[in-house]
Amino acid sequence: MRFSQLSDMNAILGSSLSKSFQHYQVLKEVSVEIQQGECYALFGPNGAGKTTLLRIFATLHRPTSGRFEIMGMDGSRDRVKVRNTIYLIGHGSYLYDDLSVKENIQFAIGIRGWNPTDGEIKKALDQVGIGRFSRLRSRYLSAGMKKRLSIAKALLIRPKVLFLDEGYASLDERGVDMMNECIRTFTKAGTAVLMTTHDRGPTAEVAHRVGVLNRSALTEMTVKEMVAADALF
Amino acid sequence: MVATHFIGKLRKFEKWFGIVAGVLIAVGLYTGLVTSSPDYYQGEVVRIMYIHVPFAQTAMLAYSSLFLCSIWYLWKRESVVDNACHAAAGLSLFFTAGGLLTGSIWGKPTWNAWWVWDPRLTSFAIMFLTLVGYLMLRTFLDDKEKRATFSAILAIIGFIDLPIIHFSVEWWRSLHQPLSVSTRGVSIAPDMLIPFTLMSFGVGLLFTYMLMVRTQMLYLEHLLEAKQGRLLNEGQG
Amino acid sequence: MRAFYIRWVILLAIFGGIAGLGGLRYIREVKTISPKDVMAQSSVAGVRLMGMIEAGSFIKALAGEPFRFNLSEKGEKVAVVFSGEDTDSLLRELKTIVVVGRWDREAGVFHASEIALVPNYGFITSAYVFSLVPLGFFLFYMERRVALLYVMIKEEKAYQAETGQ
Amino acid sequence: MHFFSVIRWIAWKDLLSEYRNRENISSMFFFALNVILIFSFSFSLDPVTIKEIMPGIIWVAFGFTAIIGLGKSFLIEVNNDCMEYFQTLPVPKGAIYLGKFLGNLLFMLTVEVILFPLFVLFFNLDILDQLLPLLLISAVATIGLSALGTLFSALTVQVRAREVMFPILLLPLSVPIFIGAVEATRGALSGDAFSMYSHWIELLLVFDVIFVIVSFWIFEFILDY
Repeated sequence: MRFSQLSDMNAILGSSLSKSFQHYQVLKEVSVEIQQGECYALFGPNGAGKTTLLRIFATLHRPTSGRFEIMGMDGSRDRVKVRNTIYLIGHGSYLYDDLSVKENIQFAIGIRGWNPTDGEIKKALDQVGIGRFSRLRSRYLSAGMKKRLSIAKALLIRPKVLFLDEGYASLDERGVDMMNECIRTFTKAGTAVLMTTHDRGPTAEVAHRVGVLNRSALTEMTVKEMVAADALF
Repeated sequence: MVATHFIGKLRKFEKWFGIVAGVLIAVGLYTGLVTSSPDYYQGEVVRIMYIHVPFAQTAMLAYSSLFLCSIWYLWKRESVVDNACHAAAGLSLFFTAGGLLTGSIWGKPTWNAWWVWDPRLTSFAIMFLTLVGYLMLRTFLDDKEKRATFSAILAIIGFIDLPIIHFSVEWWRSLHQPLSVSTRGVSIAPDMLIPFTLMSFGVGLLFTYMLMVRTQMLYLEHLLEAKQGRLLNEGQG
Repeated sequence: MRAFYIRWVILLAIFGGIAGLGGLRYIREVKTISPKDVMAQSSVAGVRLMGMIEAGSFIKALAGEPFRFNLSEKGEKVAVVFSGEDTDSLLRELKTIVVVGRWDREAGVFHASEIALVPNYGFITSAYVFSLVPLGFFLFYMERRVALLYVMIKEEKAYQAETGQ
Repeated sequence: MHFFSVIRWIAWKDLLSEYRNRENISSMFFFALNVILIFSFSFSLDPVTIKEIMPGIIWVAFGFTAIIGLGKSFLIEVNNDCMEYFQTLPVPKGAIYLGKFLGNLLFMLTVEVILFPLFVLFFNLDILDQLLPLLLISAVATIGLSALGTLFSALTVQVRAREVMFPILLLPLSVPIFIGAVEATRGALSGDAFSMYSHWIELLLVFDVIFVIVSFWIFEFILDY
């Protein structure tokens, strides 16, 4: 495969993961393997468990049964080590309303034990197209700008595994292009990207593999099949 | 698998606890109410002791088991242990309320007041409030794991706080009302010791039995809900 | 379910029996009669008489002499002679006490061999009723629920023993 | 060390936010002011009664202020799901607790320092020679209150009906703080020698040490349930 030039180790390895909330089983025996430098797109109807799967890999939920590995480390036992390698862009913006864009970035990165220089922050902000707003309080940011800010953080953190929940949501057309550009930057650097999405068009440009999660089970397909299919679910 | 094994064990052993507790309580009640002699100072009223003290002791036992189960849950994260925590909290609240009520009834003829700010009473009242808070917290949390973890944390904090509360109230009492109400120790005659011991062990064992039954009950309710949910889920899907 | 209900009936019978024995003991050893009733009786021993020590009637025991006082209730009074020692200082004017002893109708005097505090069986009964009755209901409800739940789970179709681990 | 830098970052973030919007401190302050006002109407204010009830008034006012302030301290973290970010951080969670605790402690102390002169003013207290013990008492009591309050705030902020649950959980368990603080303040205000009420301060110190350590350890489970 063309993306496996870096290493044979799986970035994400989930084997027979199940998860139930109260009396509702969301995931049932889901297994998935994602390699380093690979972009894996997850499709599925609402409530199929895409976000839940992502959050299990991001160590936010514990699976009811089954196990998973991130970069070869056990996701239940080596949580701290796993967390060193991952970053999740989820529904929340992780921002503090009364701190400026730059201060928010300084806090989010600084608390991980690394203080980026002003230049590095500016470069990342320019790359996602919000360099002009670095002194604006994040209270005044729109949803799309918050999304861009999250990507800027990811660019600075340089995780080994990046999770994108609804990657293209609330982004404009140029934002979608910018997002794809960033995803390519990540995968080239060897980062595995796992994203949930509903937009087949932009996904086809970056994804290497596609999975459809439906009725709490996962079916895999190639990008070509995904584009050709009438309906995914 | 752990849960089924655990529940199977409970089902196997619970009846012995129940039988022994029943026999001890029956004999204890008979000796306490019928054959034992009244106390020198308190007269017949001392018979309340045979129910009040075992209830209070069992409330402490229940709270301690809630604490141990909570630590066990945080360690192993088995949902059946969380059921045991929930069961222990409910029983603890029941026995605390019973202890407070019988203590209050005992207090009227001995201290001539339904309620005094005695350190032991005050600590029990605070324990009661904490347990009510615990059960309220459980009802207000929807996520199963979050509920189990958060309530375990609250139980542990509350248990660690209890001796400090008791100690501080004791100091405060000794400052404000040194003499007017004294908890005069009951001199225990041998024929009073028999029903007292029987009732103490009996109610303690009864609590163990009730804990086993209630843990099963909560687990089974959970299981039934899960099964109905799965049927629902399959019907929809 | 049938075995469950049979077990509870047996339990109720046992504890009802103990309550009955307690009640019997109460009638035999604790229940008191009033001065009016005692005067209507012929001379008997082992009577438990309750009344208030009449003001001005109490004569302190000198050495070798018994206590003498009148017990009254609702206007009726009985003269009491008590030859024991008042170790708990129970004897005070206007205090309601219980005396146990022999009623001598001819002499019109009650010979007390024991004095005691007024028994407060209302408190004891309420303490036991308020704690044991809820305990019984609680236990009954829980056991019945468990028994029902096992039946309901057996009836559900997709039973898998290992769920909910 | 990374551990201390986490504490510093969290406290820095809290203080900067608070400096910018002044939401927490101003609401705490005006709430306490109202409590003082109500109390001054509710009791007859002759000097003897004041000596008797003053410690209670002070600590009821501070206690309710703590409920207002501490209860909201984790709201800022759940608004944009920052709790989730904390959960995925590869840092010791206890450090996050200590950072929040430090921020809350500073807010509480600030409010108390502003309020104290107002108590003196409104109730004509004579406290100049007892200033140091009083400061010590409020410091140790506030440490305990914010240690427990920060923990319960993190616990209840993710719960339905959090406004109700926070005081219901906090108040019974902070009984030792209130007893200790009120008794020590009573001693100080009536001009007793320090040794007459120092055992209450010791009790408060023991409470502080135990609950800072226990909360520090147990906070891991709140973020990583």
